[in-house]
Amino acid sequence: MAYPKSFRYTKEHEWIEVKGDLATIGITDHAQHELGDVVFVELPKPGAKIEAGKSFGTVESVKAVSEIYAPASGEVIEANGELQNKPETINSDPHGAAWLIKVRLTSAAGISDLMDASAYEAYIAEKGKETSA
Amino acid sequence: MNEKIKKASRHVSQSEGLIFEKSSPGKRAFELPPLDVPKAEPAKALAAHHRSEGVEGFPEVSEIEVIRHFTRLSTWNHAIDLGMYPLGSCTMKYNPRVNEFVARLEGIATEHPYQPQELSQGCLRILRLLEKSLLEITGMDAITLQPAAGAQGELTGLLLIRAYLQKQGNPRKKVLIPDSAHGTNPATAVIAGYEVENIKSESHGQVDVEGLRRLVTEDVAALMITNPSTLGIFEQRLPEIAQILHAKGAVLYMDGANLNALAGITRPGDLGVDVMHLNLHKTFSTPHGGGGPGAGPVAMKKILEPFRPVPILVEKENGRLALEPVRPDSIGRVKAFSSNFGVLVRALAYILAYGPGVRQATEDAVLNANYIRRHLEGVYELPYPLPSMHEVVFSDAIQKKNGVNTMDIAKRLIDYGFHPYTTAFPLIVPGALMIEPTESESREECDLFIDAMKAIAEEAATQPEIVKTAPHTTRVRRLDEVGAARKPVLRWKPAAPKSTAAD
Amino acid sequence: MRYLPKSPVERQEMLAAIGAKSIDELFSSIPEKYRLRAPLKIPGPYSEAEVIQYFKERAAENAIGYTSFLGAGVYNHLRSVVTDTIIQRGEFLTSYTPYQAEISQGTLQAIFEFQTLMCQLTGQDVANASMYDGSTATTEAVLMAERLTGRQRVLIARSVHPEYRDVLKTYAKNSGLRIEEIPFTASGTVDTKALQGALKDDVAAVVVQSPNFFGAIESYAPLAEAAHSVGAMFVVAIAEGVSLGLLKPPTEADIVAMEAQSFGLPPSYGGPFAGVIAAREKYVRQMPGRLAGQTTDSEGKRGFVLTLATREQHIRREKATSNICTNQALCALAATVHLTLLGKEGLREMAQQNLAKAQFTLAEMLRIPGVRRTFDAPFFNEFTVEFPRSVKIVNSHLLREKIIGPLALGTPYPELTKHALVCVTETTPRAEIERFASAVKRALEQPI
Amino acid sequence: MESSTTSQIRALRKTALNALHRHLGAKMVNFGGWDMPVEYPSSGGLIAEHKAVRGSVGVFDVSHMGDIRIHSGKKPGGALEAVQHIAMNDASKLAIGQAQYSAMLYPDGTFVDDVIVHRLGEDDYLLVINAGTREKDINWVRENTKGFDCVVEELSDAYTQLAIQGPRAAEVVQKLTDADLSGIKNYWFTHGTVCGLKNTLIARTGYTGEDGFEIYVPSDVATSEKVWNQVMEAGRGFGIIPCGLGARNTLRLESKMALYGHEISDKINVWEAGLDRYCKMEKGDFIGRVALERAKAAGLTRTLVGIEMIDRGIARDEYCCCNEAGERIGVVTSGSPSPTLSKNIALAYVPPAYSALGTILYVEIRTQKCKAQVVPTPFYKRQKKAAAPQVA
Repeated sequence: MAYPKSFRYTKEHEWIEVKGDLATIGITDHAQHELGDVVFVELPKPGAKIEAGKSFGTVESVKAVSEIYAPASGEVIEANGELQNKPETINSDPHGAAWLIKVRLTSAAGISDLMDASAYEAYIAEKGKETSA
Repeated sequence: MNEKIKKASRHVSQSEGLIFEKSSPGKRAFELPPLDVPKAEPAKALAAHHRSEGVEGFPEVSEIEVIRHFTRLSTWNHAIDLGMYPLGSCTMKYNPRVNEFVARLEGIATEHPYQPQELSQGCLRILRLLEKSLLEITGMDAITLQPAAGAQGELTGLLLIRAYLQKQGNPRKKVLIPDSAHGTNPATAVIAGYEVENIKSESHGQVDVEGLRRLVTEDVAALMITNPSTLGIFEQRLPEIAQILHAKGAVLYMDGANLNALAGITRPGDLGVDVMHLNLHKTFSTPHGGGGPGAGPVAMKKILEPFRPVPILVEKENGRLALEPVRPDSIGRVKAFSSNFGVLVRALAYILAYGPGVRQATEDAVLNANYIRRHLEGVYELPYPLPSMHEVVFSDAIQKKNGVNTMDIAKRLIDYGFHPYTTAFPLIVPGALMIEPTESESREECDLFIDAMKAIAEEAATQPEIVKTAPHTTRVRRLDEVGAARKPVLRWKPAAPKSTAAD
Repeated sequence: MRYLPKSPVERQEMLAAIGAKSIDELFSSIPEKYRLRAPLKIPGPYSEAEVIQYFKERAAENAIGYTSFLGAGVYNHLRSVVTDTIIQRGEFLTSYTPYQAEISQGTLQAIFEFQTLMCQLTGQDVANASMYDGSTATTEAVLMAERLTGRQRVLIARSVHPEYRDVLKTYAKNSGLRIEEIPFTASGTVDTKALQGALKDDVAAVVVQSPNFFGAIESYAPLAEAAHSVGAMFVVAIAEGVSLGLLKPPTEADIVAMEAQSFGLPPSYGGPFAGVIAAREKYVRQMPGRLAGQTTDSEGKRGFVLTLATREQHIRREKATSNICTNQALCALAATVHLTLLGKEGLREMAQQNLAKAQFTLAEMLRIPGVRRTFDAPFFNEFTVEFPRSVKIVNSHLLREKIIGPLALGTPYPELTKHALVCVTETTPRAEIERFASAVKRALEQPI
Repeated sequence: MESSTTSQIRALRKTALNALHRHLGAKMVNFGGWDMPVEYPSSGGLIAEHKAVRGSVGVFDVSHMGDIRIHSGKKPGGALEAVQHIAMNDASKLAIGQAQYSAMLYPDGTFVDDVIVHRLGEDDYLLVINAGTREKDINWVRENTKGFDCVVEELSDAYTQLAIQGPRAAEVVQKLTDADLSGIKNYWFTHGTVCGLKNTLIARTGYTGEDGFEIYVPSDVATSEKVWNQVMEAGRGFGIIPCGLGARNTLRLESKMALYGHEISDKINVWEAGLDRYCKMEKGDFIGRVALERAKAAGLTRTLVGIEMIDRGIARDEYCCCNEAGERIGVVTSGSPSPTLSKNIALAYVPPAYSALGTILYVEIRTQKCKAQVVPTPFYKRQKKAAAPQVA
């Protein structure tokens, strides 16, 4: 699956798309792949504050739980309720329908330091080598 | 070779529904003797609390149906009684039947925890003898038999440590736990109010003593160590590790899950351990029963004795025994009533049957593990080559090349009539095969197991599909765990009547 | 040794195969100086006959031949031999936790049936595969409420079993939970006024037991309402499950913690029993312990697996909902078989007999001069009475007549020194009840 | 081995050595339309021939085997693409001078035929196919390589193919050639002068589970008989004897090598046949791949196992296998007494539930149900690291 150019990516495999002071956050195709079939997602409620680098939720497969780390700081304005009933969307459309939360950013600081699509692809390719080695 | 591979069992596949699906109003499987006092009027006696109908949905079946139902279900289980059950770190040994018999004796099973202690001396003397025996086996000074299982024993142990440090003014913050530890260790530490700091094993899978030296500060309350480790390897520098902790006023906790490798050979107390729990359903043969009941006594050194949970078993004048409910420094109660007494009875029956001969059981357990290791080394990769004690851990590295992983091999083992070994644990071994035969396996059974493992390795190399799609002989094939977790169905519900389906 | 399937020759041959000269070589990793030389000083080895002999002798030192009027969380009910026959089948007795679903379907389906029975009994949506006992189940229910509300203040009725409260306090000590106790009224039930006074929006849970420790039946509705009014969880503990054959289930509760000992498990001097946690479906992901779920296999056949395992210690480690691993599976199976035998009618009839005997016993007691009923709330098979003199003295007289008298409430409740908790079940014959009554009468007539 | 399928519509086909076989007093049979020696009573018959190959050396006339050459047209790589498309193993892994066991599949993942693919040169491959399926195979290859830039020619009749098999085979063949055979690993080949014939293909391949060579010489009767006689001469010191298709069958059976129409056919797919390791799903698309993906997901319904008779009796092709309950659950594909093991062995298809080693089965032999058990295969494995490819 292609990694949208308009996104920025974290080393923990979250993506963030910024439009003005609003941002949408999700996990990458690589992440969902590593995780396997997603069975449950735990997300913050609207109004909750999230802090860059801190965990704001979890994604669960049958035998693993992964924390989701905030790529930036802000206030949650919407959480993707669809995922409660259809967690599998995260496997099928991680960069689209399976966005996790929309936030109003308190500061854009740090976002520019995140990886762009090509840097991220290089990054996971590199990781791939390590693990197979 | 083929002469030896005699064992291949297939699981009975009788179809059997849920008991609720057999229910029909008016059937009875149990009748009470007639009431010999005037009938009460529930509606009057209980007023608003009265439930006039019986429990909605409760089954109504006959006795033979109950017997058949559960007997059929039983045939879908593998069990120690059917064959080797080499689950690593679970010590699936023979459960002697006399233990079941004595636990059900009148005067043992029938006793009420609140009956007068002068009428409970038999129970108390059983507890006393078990205490003494376990202390002798562990080399400790004091013990509590109260915890209901290993995990609760762990909690009790950590609460003892906390109380002890508290008494000295500072409960401290951290508990150190090796990355090879059982999941209960970190979970327990948190409930006891400690932060968990994981410590890496060194290249041979042992605790990195030099690294530990650096980690042990005034903040560290204890190290929780499993010995032999979950790799089945004895922690050779345990006494030194104890010194490092003691030097900083910290305490050494030992997870006794693997005591089956040590009983009668060496004693944790002598090795410098300050407190440990024992899993009576592992080393001391009380039945696992599909996941309990267990018992998790905690043995300790003098320094921790004052903090033991109440009630405390004490000897009074002229040899009478008593349970004392109050102790100033006690951590309190961890379970209602004295203990899982029935489990303790079985454990003592096991100890009495062996006596000092328990050493022979340990030797046989270690002999079996090493025999299996010797024959499967090379066929399966051995990630940590240090000497094995009661269990041996291989990895699926060789089979991975053909896309066959430890779970596939485990499932194929079922087709050969064995229960799988423990898969994917310890976490420090990718694709682990954790094999613990216990002393209860004859050489013949070990050989059958070895042959099966070799046959599977061969299949993995030449026709992996047959392994990857295993098991083929069970009532059900691989189950959809994803579906089960996404839309949990956790109870039976009667089918909705057609009529309501419309609206 | 009869449990060890090896001959000396086989041991030698196996050592040879390994390439070890002696068995000691296999223990070479244990430093020499730490290896035991002398044999352990423990009794044995005993033959099977000797083992049985030992325990028969101990049994003889216990209360065989006495009639007991004790309950207080451990009840003596009829048990069918069928239950014991089933749970002694090796396939149930000697199997492990059903992690390998394909060869554990028997255990898994039985757990699923247990969960269903517990839901039906308690009027809740989901129940787990068992906890250690009623006391730890109650504690885990409170911890669950703490996770759900994010609050740390807990209000528990003093009429909840004293030992349940003790266990809760032990666990609470280091988890930052603050436990406060709510008094009981003259009728023996929770003091609603006191409760309302204590309720604030920092309360995680309100915990009551019903029938409570005094045998008194609580009214759930007002308590639930009060708890919910401040967003607290309403937790109901049940120590005597048989009562549910006749009593309305705690449907108002958010979490129910139950002791299943009454369902086919012998008193066994206090254990092993089986705890239960049942709750509303929406709270399932905060539930501790194992859960069996229904699913299908690759061929579409119905099967069962342990599910939602990510809550548990072996996956979530320090973030787990509880540290429980081994639970009380075999006891839960016994309860499943027992309740299946009883069925709808059997359970109701058993409950009715308990009620009838308790009513009869109370009447008998009240005919004794000086004996008064302590509380007037409705009760099931336990009630409290006040004697004109210390219960301990009365009981010591009863013992001479091979009767184990009612529980003296003085220790847990100093204000109730002369009060006793009387329990009768369907197993207490009328004749024994009458003998008990007259023995009490005589005891009270005795000069001190 | 009697193949009644081909009734005498046209005259039986003969190899260049047919007269010689008859002269040696061979017992001849119709095998897939070919008049072939099944055994040579003069040299002791099937058992003796079988033992010769296991113990020393024997020679087979396998000229009835078919040969298809595929090489590139203008565009380089066309031949490889074609081979990759029609055969399931990964030919791109072949070095020049190397061969591999492979198979051509129908779109539904069942077998057209199994083949040995030799890489003769840069863009040059030789596929050795079965006799009984020659026409079918060549048509299939022509049909399905159309889209590729390659040239397909049938060379079947151009060669007399002799198989010299057995632990001493190398020594025998070495006497006849200048090529250094010690340098040729199993499933590799070279070209050298053999019996004075330049540039002869010498392959270290076979169908017996023993070490051995297959040589390809011009198919005129004179040359063929000359080479045959020189081979016999060179092998005399080793007790070489001519071997027929009877021994060839018992040899391949002991080594669990598939025979078309028996273990593999257009009714059986790769997974069922247990040929997983010669099927390279990861190499990209090839005929049958899609169906195999699906079959994989669906799971196995039957699998090929080796069985050994416990009761007396020989399990023959097409006999039924039953379980304890007496239900028919599988069928025997090949069966015979094993001269090497002196046991009655067979290969059979059974549901995976009955595949575990040691499983007890019952073979319906006429009216009786004879007890047998699943045993490890191959029944016979030669004492050598690099074993010939087997149907696992």
